[in-house]
Amino acid sequence: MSIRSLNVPIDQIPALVFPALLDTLIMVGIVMLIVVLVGIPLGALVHNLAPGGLFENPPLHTTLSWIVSIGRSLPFLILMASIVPFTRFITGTNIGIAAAVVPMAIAGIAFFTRIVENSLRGVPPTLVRVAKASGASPLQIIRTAQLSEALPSIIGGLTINTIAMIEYSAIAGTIGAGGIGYVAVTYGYQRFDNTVMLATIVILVATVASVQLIGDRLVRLTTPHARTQARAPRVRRRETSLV
Amino acid sequence: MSIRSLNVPIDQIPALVFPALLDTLIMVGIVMLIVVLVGIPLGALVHNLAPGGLFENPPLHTTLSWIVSIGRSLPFLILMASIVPFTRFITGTNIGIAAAVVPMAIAGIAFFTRIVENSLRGVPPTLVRVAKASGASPLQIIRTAQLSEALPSIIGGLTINTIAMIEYSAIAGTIGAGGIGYVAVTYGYQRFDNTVMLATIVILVATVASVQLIGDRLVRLTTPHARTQARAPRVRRRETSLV
Amino acid sequence: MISLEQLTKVYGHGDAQTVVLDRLDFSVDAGEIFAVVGPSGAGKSTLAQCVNLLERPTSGSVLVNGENLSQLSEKALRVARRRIGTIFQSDGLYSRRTAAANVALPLEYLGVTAAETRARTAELLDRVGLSNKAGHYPHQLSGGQRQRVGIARALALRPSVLLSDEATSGLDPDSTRSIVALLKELRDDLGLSILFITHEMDTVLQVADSVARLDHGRIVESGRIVELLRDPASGLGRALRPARSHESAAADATEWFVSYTSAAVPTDWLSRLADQLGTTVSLLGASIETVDGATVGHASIGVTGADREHLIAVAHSLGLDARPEPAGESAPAEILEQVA
Amino acid sequence: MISLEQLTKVYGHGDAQTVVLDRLDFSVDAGEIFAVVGPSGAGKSTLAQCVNLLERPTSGSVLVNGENLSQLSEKALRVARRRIGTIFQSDGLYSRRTAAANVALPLEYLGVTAAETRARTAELLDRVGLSNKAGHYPHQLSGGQRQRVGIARALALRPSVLLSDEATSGLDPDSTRSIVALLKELRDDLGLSILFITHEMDTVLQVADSVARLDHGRIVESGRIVELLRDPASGLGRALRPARSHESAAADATEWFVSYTSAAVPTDWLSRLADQLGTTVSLLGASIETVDGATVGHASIGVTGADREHLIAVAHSLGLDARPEPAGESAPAEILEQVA
Amino acid sequence: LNPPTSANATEGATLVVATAEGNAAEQALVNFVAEEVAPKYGISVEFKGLADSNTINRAVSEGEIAGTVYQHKLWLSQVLEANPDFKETAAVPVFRWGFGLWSDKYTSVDQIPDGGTVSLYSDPANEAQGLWLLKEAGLITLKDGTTPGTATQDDIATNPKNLKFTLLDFAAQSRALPDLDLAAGYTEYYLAANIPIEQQIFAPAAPDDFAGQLTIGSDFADTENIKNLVAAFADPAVQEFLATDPTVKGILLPIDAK
Ligand SMILES: Nc1ncnc2c1ncn2[C@@H]1O[C@H](COP(=O)(O)OP(=O)(O)OP(=O)(O)O)[C@@H](O)[C@H]1O
Ligand SMILES: Nc1ncnc2c1ncn2[C@@H]1O[C@H](COP(=O)(O)OP(=O)(O)OP(=O)(O)O)[C@@H](O)[C@H]1O
Ligand SMILES: [Mg+2]
Ligand SMILES: [Mg+2]
Repeated sequence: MSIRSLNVPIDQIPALVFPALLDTLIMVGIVMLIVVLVGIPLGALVHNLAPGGLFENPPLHTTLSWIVSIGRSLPFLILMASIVPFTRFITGTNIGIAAAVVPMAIAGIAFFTRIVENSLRGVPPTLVRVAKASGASPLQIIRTAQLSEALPSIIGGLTINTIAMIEYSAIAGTIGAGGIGYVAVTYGYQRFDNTVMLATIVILVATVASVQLIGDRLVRLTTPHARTQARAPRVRRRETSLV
Repeated sequence: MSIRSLNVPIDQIPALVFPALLDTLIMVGIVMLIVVLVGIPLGALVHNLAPGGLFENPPLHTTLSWIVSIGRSLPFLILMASIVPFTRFITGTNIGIAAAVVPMAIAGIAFFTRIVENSLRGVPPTLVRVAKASGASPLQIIRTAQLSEALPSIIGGLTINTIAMIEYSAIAGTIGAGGIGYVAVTYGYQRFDNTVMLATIVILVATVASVQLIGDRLVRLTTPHARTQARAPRVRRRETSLV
Repeated sequence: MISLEQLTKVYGHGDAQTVVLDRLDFSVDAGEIFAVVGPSGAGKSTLAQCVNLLERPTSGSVLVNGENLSQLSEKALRVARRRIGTIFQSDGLYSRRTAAANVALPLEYLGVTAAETRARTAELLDRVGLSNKAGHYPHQLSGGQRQRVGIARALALRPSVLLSDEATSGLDPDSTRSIVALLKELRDDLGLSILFITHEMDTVLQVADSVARLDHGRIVESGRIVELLRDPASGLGRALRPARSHESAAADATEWFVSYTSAAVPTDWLSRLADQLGTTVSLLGASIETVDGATVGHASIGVTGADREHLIAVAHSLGLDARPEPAGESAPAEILEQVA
Repeated sequence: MISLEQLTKVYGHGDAQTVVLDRLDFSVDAGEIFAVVGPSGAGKSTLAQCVNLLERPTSGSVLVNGENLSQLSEKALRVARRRIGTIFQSDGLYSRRTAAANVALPLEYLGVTAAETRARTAELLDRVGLSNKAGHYPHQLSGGQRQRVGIARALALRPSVLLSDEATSGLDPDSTRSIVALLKELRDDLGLSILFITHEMDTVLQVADSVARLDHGRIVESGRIVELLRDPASGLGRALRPARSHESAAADATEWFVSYTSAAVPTDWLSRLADQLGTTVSLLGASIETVDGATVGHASIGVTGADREHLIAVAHSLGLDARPEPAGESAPAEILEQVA
Repeated sequence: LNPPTSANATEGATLVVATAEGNAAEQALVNFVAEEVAPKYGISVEFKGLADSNTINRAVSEGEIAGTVYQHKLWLSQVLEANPDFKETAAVPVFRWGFGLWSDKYTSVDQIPDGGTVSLYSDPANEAQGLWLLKEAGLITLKDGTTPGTATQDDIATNPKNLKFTLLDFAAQSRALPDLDLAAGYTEYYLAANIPIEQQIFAPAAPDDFAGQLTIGSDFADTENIKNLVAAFADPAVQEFLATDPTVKGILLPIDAK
């Protein structure tokens, strides 16, 4: 009996791994789009319902905070299983990328809501006062004084969140969504195929490190004092080389 | 054929669920202790090796950032498998709580490093200048100007991290560590035992919401302007009731 | 127009309770510049923040342009606040916006078109002398420049009421003069009421019609500038034009502190005084100027051998208040007292 | 002791390059209080930050107490900075520490015992008048109170050099006087060198031995206070004691601006002038005081029918500089100019 | 740091037998042996659930636990091939798993439409068993020489209905049945999911290769404890239990079931 035959030949690894990477990118991309679109307003809402917020309302805050906590409580597999009917209602199926996106988005939104909330807490209260004094509506305050000033921190949190979602996508693989993490688990881990394991690990590390790199750069770009600071030496170096 | 017989009888659920909850609390507690002890210095180091940091050193920063990214890249199952020899070296076993703590701590440290890094970025640069002008050593700057001022944000991140670790503990359950998340997955998810599923979900939600509540309260307690603000109305209400 | 009725603000609670504003009553008319001075911690900033309801008064009411702000709906309050410009003591700039974008903020909130916003922002920055810093971020601006961005922002919506909390405190005298001139011009053109909080007495003289001194949350003295300056019993008047240290009189002479109390002091009062007393009068120190066209001031003089009552009477006839100056009361002694 | 050699600081790069400090040379001796004034954005704060190397100078060197700071190791620099107190223009308080804990910060860094820290902190807070605010957090303090916490913190380590960037700018005159007295006392007791950045000319007169005017990163004028005040050609001297607006002379009289240029101006110069010219002299406005014991000042006078040359000569013999005052040059006109 | 001595070599020590914790039936079997059979052989046996198969095999090999019944020979040989440091032996076949083709939409294999979606389990051995089942049902043919335990999708010779394959985990597959045309899966996961046995539309007896084996650590095969453990699992009472006990009926089949 040939065990070797179970292992993926090296020359077929790219054909296995790259479509999976693409699946992951698509899955995580769609999920993060939804997460940002829903998580930012939700995070801002939770923050502003809390004591000291714009619409301070302790009972409503507690309720909403519990709902978010539920989204964060369930192990991802359980979350997926619990919302099977909902997922089928939304996407018409329970397998594949479309079906994976629903539970991932729910988990991601809950996560990102907390990230946004924590970032908004860091905005100096004076800026909200300035906005109020300038005649801003609550939505304008949230947009300009809170979200905009917290943007670098939110982007930093988004980076953390995106990487967590890449991990979730590996679990979502169990419902047939595929993805690079799933290939790592089924081919590399369950089939003991060390070549696939190594290949997927390398690709995962590269993907995560790239996301981190892009995130770090965006944080720098959205922080004026970091941006101006970082630009100076680069140019100075160029000048030196011209001389 | 009786399917019911496979399900856990209601009166046995507490005996199944509460020890599991205790396991989870122990596991996550130990992990978070390690995560905080290692993640805070590591996060501060990564932050201060970055451009604009105290020990600005781009090559070292890139290297360290990649290492942290590796810790965040691997699906948790794969991470657990990859570090088997290391886990055995540290704990002498590969199953049980002790063995689960090692990969969880590694994943948690990588996560928390990013959280700390993001929080430190939010500290106004002036405070570091003040510390320098006051004759602070780099360690003192990190402690008093960076970590201390970022504390509320770090605690907020710690809350997010702790809750993520509760989720990881469900996966770590696969190596015999048990825990409430694991009971939820094996009994609730794999055995379709809806009673157990519900019980574990309720307990998980309560646990997570409690962690969140404690975290929120600690954030408020460590933020002077939130603390003083929050205290006032409570007392005013008391005064009213006395009249 | 601003009017306060029994405005009270208490911070903290229980034992830690501090009454920061204590039943304040006053009003600032349309077109009036009302200065508020007072020691650090007197409650000046709190007062400003209560007027636009950024701090909720503990009791009492604030009427701005006739509206009781605390009775307005959230939305009406927002509209009312657009008629109130606020210059914050700490600049309060948005760190991720350029100087121009910070000034544009209230216009953006109001929904002004982009083109108009650009034009108005450029004009405002020009008025505060920052045209060349429009694209700078706050961390690239000096303290005074940041303060001026805050001033421009407060004026963006052409408010009818301006709350100016230490607007000129970080500014050099030339910049201060130009900001003062700008405010006066707006007052004249738009009938702006200005609550002008400052600790710079010189600036009060330059800009204000009236002034109040706040101390421990109470107005301890207030009035029109010239009247206060002409009242030798007024502490606030003395504070506005403090006596400086001066030369001592010759050994045989006595020192007198003479202050202008009427509009009719002749410019040759020194020689008239000498003539009428039949003695020599020497000028040891002086501070005499016109404020809003009225001459005010005081001088320290040395007089040899004149009769006390006679001197006071003659000075009085010249529109002056004269009182003997004990050596111990001169300015340097005051400084030492403050420190002890 | 501070001494700067060709200190230059450039912000930005390429087209956006701004020379903020341009080859500055000066020194502040031990026990000297050296004031720096200048328009907003002149580079004053940048100068202070370069002296303690919080900003790296682009070129040139800074010597503090004889050490070239930019050549020190990280550790030696830290030790050197402990001898340099810095008062920041923006207070820079730690939001999570009480006033007392903020003041204690440098002591904590140095490793002073808890008991000693407590004692010294209490003493410092008392010196700046904040004993009763020790337990307050920065957001519970007024602007001036925060500023004073910053001052106390800068003095915590009994530095030998103090960089004071607008330390008194947010303070009322009484607080300012007491801070000035405190600084002078420390100067006398400890031989403190102080670089005192301010825009308040009054405070310069109160506190400084010398003063320099910084503009566009260059020192355009500097000198000892009294000398500048006695030099009628000195712009800085005029800026320190600006001429205020004054009454107009009678129709038949001409207006003259007379300033003290020597130590020997007789106190009865007005009557002597009238006597020697044989005409009447009226006093239109005046500002005469003693600074550091020396009498300085200027006065606007109205003189009827005196010969121009003769008047100048007589004034000169009395230690005064006299020049005719064109109506158009009085202070209010200057204001309008600034605005245009 | 390794445990100095294994319980396997310690007289009177409790012998831990692990299975995948998700399999309640296997747990019931081990518990039966522990309670009813082990005392006869003078040993004490305890059940432990570990969800991850790798962890179980590693623990067996190193003597952390005494044995496991969760795998068949084919799986074990794969494991050993991939982990040369593992030392394990299949000691005795114990049971067969109930394994069949399931459908929510169709009542016989013939009705499966052209291009239908078929789910196999995502681990290789179960994927192979699924392919074998499809071959038995006449839906596909496998290339010559393909052994039932190692077949992969690459071994499919013909696929006349152009079936599409989706790999899913055990519990996910039963949950996804409404979204599938056909699934090859274990009876236990379907019964647990409240899917009626009628939806199992094809279930022939599996070949011997797929019998669940008691697997032990090779290094400990000669210890008294392990010898007794193997004997306990070989006891006829075990087969009797499998044939009659309602807890495992239909899920775990006696070794000679047809
Ligand atoms: N990071 C920076 N990038 C570019 N320009 C800067 C930066 N920091 C300061 N500047 C510019 O340098 C000049 C000097 O600033 P500085 O703060 O030293 O002025 P200052 O004399 O202290 O003014 P003020 O009296 O208003 O406090 C200003 O024009 C400012 O815009
Ligand atoms: N949140 C607060 N809790 C307790 N006390 C406060 C709070 N905010 C301000 N205070 C106190 O109220 C008093 C008035 O503060 P305010 O800022 O109005 O003073 P100010 O007159 O503007 O002083 P300055 O001239 O120094 O700016 C101060 O003594 C301050 O300590
Ligand atoms: Mg104030
Ligand atoms: Mg400055």
